[in-house]
Amino acid sequence: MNVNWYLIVSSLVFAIGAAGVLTRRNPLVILLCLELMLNAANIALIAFARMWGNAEGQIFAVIVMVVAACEVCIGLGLVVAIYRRRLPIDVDEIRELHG
Amino acid sequence: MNLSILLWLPLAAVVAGLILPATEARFAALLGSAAALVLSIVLLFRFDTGKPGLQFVTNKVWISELGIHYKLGVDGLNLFLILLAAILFFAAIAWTALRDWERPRLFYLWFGLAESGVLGALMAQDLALFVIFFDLMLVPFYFLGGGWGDTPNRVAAMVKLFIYTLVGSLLMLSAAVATGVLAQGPGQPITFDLVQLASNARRLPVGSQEWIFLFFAAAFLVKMPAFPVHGWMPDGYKAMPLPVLAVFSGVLSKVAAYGFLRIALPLFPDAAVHFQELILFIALASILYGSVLAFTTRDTRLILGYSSVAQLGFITLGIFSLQDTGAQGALLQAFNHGLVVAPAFFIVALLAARAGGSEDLRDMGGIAFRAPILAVLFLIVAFANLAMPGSSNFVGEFLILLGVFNSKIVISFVAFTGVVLASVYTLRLFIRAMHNRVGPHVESREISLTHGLIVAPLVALIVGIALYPQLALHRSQRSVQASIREAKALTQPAREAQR
Amino acid sequence: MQTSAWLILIFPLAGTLINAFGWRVLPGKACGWIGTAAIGAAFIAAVATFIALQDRAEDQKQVVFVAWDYANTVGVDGKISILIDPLSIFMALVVTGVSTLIHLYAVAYLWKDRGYARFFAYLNYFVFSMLLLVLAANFLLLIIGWAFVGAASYLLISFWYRRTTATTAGIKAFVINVVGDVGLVIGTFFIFRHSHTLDFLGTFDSASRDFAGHQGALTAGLIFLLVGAFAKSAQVPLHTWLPDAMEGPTPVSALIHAATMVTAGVYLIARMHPLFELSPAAETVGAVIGCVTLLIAGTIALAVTDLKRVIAYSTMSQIGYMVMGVSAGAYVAGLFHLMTHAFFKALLFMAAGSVISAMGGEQSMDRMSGFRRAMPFTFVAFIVGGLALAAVPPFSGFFSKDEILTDIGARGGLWWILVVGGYIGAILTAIYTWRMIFRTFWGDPCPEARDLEEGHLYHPEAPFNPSNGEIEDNDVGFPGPEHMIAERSGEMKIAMSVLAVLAIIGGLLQIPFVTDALGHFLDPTFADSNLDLSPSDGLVVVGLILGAGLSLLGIWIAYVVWVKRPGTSTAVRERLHPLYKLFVNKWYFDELINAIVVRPFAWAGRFGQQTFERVVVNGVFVGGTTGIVKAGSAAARALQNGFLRAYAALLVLGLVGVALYFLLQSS
Amino acid sequence: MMIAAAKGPHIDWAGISPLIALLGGATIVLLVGLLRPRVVREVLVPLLALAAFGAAIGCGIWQYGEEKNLISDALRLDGLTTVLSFVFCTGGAAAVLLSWRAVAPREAAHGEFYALLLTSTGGMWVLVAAQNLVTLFLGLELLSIPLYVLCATEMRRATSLEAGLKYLIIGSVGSATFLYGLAFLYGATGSTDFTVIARAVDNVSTDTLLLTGVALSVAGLAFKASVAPFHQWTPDVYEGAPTPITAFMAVATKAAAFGAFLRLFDVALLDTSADWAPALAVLATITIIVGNVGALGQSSLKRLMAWSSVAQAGYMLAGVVVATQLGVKATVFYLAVYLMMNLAAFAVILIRERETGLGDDISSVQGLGVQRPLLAASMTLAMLGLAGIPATAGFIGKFYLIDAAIDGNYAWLGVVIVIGSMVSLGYYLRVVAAMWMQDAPTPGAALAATGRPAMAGGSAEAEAVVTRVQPETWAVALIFGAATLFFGIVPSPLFNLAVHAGESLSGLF
Repeated sequence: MNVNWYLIVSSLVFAIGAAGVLTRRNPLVILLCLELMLNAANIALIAFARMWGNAEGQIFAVIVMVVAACEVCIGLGLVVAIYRRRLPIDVDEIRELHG
Repeated sequence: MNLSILLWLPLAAVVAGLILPATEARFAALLGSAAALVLSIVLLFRFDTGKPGLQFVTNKVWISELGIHYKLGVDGLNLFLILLAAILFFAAIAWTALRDWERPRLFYLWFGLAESGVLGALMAQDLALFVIFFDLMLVPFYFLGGGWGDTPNRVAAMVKLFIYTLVGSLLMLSAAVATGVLAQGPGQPITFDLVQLASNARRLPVGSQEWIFLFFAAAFLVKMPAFPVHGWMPDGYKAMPLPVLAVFSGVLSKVAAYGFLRIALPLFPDAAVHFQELILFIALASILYGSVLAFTTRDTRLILGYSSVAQLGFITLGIFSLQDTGAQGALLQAFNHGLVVAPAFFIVALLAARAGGSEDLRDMGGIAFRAPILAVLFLIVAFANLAMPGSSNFVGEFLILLGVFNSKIVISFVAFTGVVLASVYTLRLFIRAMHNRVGPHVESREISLTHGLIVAPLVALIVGIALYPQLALHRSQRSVQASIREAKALTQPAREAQR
Repeated sequence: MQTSAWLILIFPLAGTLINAFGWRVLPGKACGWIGTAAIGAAFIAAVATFIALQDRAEDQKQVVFVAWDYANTVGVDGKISILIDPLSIFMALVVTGVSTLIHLYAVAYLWKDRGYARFFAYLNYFVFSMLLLVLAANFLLLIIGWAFVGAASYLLISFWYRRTTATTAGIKAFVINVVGDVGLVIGTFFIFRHSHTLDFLGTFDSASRDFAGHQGALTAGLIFLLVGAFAKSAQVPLHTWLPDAMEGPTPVSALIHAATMVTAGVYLIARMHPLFELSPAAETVGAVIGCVTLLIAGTIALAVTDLKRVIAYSTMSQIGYMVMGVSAGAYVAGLFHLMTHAFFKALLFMAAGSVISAMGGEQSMDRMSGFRRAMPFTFVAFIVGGLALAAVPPFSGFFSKDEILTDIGARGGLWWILVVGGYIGAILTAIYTWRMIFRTFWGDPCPEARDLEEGHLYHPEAPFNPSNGEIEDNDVGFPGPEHMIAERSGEMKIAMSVLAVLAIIGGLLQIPFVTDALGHFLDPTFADSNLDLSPSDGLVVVGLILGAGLSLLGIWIAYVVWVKRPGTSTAVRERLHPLYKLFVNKWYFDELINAIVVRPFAWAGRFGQQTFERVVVNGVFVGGTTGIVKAGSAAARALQNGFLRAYAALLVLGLVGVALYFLLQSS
Repeated sequence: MMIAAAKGPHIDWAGISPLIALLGGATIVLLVGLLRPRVVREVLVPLLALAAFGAAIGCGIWQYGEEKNLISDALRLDGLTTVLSFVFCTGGAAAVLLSWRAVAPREAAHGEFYALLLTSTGGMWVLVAAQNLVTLFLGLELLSIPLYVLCATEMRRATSLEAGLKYLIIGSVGSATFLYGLAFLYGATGSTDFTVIARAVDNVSTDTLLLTGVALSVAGLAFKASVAPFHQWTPDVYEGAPTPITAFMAVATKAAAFGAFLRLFDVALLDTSADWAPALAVLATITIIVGNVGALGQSSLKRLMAWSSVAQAGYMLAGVVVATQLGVKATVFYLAVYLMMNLAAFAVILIRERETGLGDDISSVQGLGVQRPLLAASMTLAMLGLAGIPATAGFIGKFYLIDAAIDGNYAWLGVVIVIGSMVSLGYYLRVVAAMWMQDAPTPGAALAATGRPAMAGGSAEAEAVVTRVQPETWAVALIFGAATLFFGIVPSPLFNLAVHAGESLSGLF
């Protein structure tokens, strides 16, 4: 079977995720877009695993899911902390550090 | 005798001085530099003129992985420069010891470090070691100038000086590493030992030899300073305390000139010949520009500063005449100029003290009448500085110009105008400070005994070496010839063709 | 002989050091007497050496003594070595002899001046340097002595250093002398390049071989040597310092700027004669310049009114004779004139000094007149000097000048042009000399003269600088009430009378057909000379008669113009106004040099100071680089704007860039 | 057969003992942190954390010289791993000392704080030890995620949170890219094991898939090592994070990232070096320039250090570029040196934050030479060392890097390094000048002069200015300052470590 289609899909997903990170201002949405990027990688991994017919890619994918979950948790935690500090939930407003 | 002792003694003394009470710190520094002076004089007498190559060699592996050796040695090239450094540092420290400085321990710590750094750069016989000391010796002056300097903008000035001169030195660092790596033979370990490098350097492809040489030249020319890379000089000179300036101008610039003889010519002869004209023109420009500015500016420090630009121009000229006479004269001149410029700066300090703190020529004048001794000392220094025949400076200049005359006659003719201009600006300085009507705020005082005891011996040295320059020439001859042999050999056929 | 030879140098040096270190302790006139004694001793040593030399065989009369290696390295053989031969001894005798007398004069003349000890230290130092110059046995030492006399003359010219005029004159003299030194050095280089030795005798011996193929180098070298000689001997165009040098005390003018230092150039040419004879071109240059100088100086001397400057210009012109002579090969004649000139010119200066101090420091002849009765002694001295200078037989100047001209004449050909110039100069000499004498001593006495006749010596209440009239800012400068004149001081009288006698009888050494003492004595030095200038008897006779006639004519003209028909001079001045302007402005040499040398350098200096440093050295090199770096810094920090998404964007961009690079690699 | 498959791999407990020490330490600290007594939380917990770091180092020393694959080749214990583990464990220990009195652990409970520190260090160990794409990614994340939290631990300070968020988001983008790159590598070579990949690449070295993978993974690692143009998070996060954490990030994260660099590129992708070396060289140049010019004229010391760390990353990248053992040695050596200089500097910054009300503004160190000569001395040594002035370890390190660069036919990169150092003098000297050549400002005036309120270190509103001496911080400052000088004069011990690390990558020569 031809792996290219899977790759195209995954790269599309990756691009969409990246675009989301660049365009959206709400941290939560950005986190979601990050998920997209990671999962794009997962698609690629699974596809390659099929192509090579070995399990390593799939294992990799599983682990990635776990990691992704952790990342998002942290993200959410931070967002909450920011919210509790009455700071704007908008990455463009949060720019005291610059220069 | 062990050179390490001479090298580290000044530093050790001041470090020990850290435990002394602040008011006593100066004596530690004095002691250290005095001991160094004594040792260097011993060195002078123990030096065996007949023996070729290095003497009193200390050679230990320092960093084997990088092939850096802790190798010190003395030969005709650095013998007298070491002596010069020891003398000037002792004089300068003695001078500073006459007044109180804030944070004296630190002040003298830097002074001691400076002396050790300079001595190290002069003694080092390992390229990497030389580079290390060459950069290191600059650091104390940055702190001395920035911390205890005279002008309000001293920090900026010293930063400028430091970065400007280090630009050259860092380029030299990369060039030095390149030399070591590229000269490294297949299978054999990397080394920076100058003697081995001199034999390996033939392996360097001419192309890389040239950029390496240019980097070294940049380092040395900036440190001298030579026109047009003297931008750091005016501000830096104004900023530094005068005794510090005396050693800075007296010794550090000579280390640069020495670097040409010790490193650039023996290691990269092809490049040296290839860039001979270029360097000669820079030297020539330095002579003319320095002289002309020296007789225009009214700031006494800068008169001396620009005059040293010119003098260093002569020294470079001599080295790159690639003639025995020229190089020999250059080395002698390096010693002489150091010996002359230091007391000159001391005297400027005295003049400023008498002109109500101003170092402007217009505020001076007529001191000679009530300060005849000071006037005489100054007169001798002035005559030596303008290289009047009979002074050792003249012998130096004579040999330099003879060398240039034999290799590049036209350049030597232009250089002679520098000789005339030197007499103009030096006498101008002397007359405007000592003669004519008394300046508005001048109160003429005779030089005080303590100051006299520092300046007079230096002047006596000037007279002494003037009577018997052979003392230095005799000892340096062999090493100088060795250092320029390669390059000279390369120029010979060219000139035979001209004939 | 070796000891006595070295003693010639050591005594003056010792005098210098004693005076220099003892300046505070030595009482009264001690400094003066020490200085005089030192030079006297040197004279005796010279005489001793002279005698010792006379005992040697003809071919043994060139001896070199080496003290120690000076700069003996990499093929350069610089030694401290002196050459004793008739020429150097002759010079040493003249120098020490005249110097002794002038020291004696100065003992009184400078008495009570604030710089008494300093003066004698300097003066001894000068004599030492001069002797070093004439005794040097190699180029290096010659150059050293050469520069030392320059330095000494600088020190003595600006001796009254509170006067800006004095310091300016001093630096001018020094710098021009340095130009001379440079010429000397370059000349040495040219010669050394082929002779490979700095030693005189060594160079001369092998000269014909060394320069066989290098005529050009030799000529170039000699011409540069001549530059040195001209600068020292005040020949055109390097003469402008000499008139200003009159700022110095009168004994200085007498010693340095008349008798000794300025004749160094003549000595140099005589010393280098083996080389000059190999290069006719150089000879010609020397002779022509000498001739030109003697004419120009003569004309200027007609116009200027400053007493000492007149004598100074006459010195220039007389040295012109000497230079012309020795360049043309009339060595003995030239040196002979050097000696006689030393006598009568020193005498004239002393007399002038006496007059000037009688005027209380005033030097302008416009203010002087009628000192004839007031200062009989000085008057006589002046007359003697004047006659000698004007070359009236049988005074010394007559024979020496005459010999120069006839000898040159003997070379025939175009050299005759120079001889004619010489004779024109002779008339001028007579005229300006006696103009000076008539204006100073004839006519009805000026106030100062009248004071003197009434028996008290005029002196201004406040000491002032005669050249610009500004009041001295303290008691440095011309001594106040204690100043001396010849009439009143034994020392001055003795010195002057001795010189007067010498000026009269000095000629006896070389009287055509009668004596040839000097020529015979100097013969060993010039034995190797290939051209023998023995003018035919007829020529000599004609020359004698012509010379005597011309000088008497000149004196008569002067008498007519300035005594018999006063006002003629002004009439002439009106008639030939442009010429007068030219003369009185010294042919505009100062302005010329100022325009082509001094101004450009000063301009370059200002340009560098005000523009180049700022724009290039600090602007482009420092400011430029720092500017670039700062700009980069600004850019980097502008990108660092704190917008999270901007960071992400840049990240992705970088990503794309890297990816593109690799993809290009892959294809 | 099924049984055989299910049978877990053999585990060399000795080999992974350092990792166990770290993670086990984390667990213990976490649990102990739950205890009530104040002394336990404020004294015992940090001590335990220190102990854990000590244990990790100890295990490293025990395993020093071992060269073996662990857990069915997922990890590799060799010189590189051990030596770098020393580096970031030392960094961690120093961070513990610096946090002793800090606000951060008090706001996020002590247990968690130190546990996260230890976990992150564990992640670094995994990262440098990893020789499998999976473990590589795992290590990276295990390193990063706790750091995201640690950056935000001063929850009452907005900038701390901002730093955390920025780091999280940009970092996640970075790791996502990295992951994507790893996926491509796997796709191109069919294995996640470095040795297999290494064998695979040499015949597919111009394969698009592979090169894309390389590109993406370069970007990912470059991000962690804060190599331009992936550096932008660095200044903001360094400034916003609590100073102890900044110090930790500066020294430890960099060490880990370069460890991964070396392992991935000099083992797995060695045969494609012709492809990636020029790219990395260009990146290094850009980084050196951007970092140095960015640091000029910064008034916040932590920000200044951040930019300088960017520049330093550029220097170290040169060691990776040349793909020689010499390069590895030079990089490792520099990492060790860099640790000392940075810790000394950050310790001083921290002390001044607490002593003066000026935060990390440069004015906080003005007049330090008079007030605290020793501190000023070690700060000076750190600055001169970072600038590469002789007689400091920094000079030797730079010398070594240039040596490696020229030896690897990248002479021009060596020149770029020295040019970078020239520019860097511009800001390092500024700090030195402030310490020795300017007088201490009067607090009020200084506050007015420096715009931002004193927050960088302890949040001002929470805590009064600490004036009492802080022995542990002083110790860090002085020890590492002295070390900078000492190893500048006697560098041999460091060289032994570096050589040990370098020779463990046997593929190179």
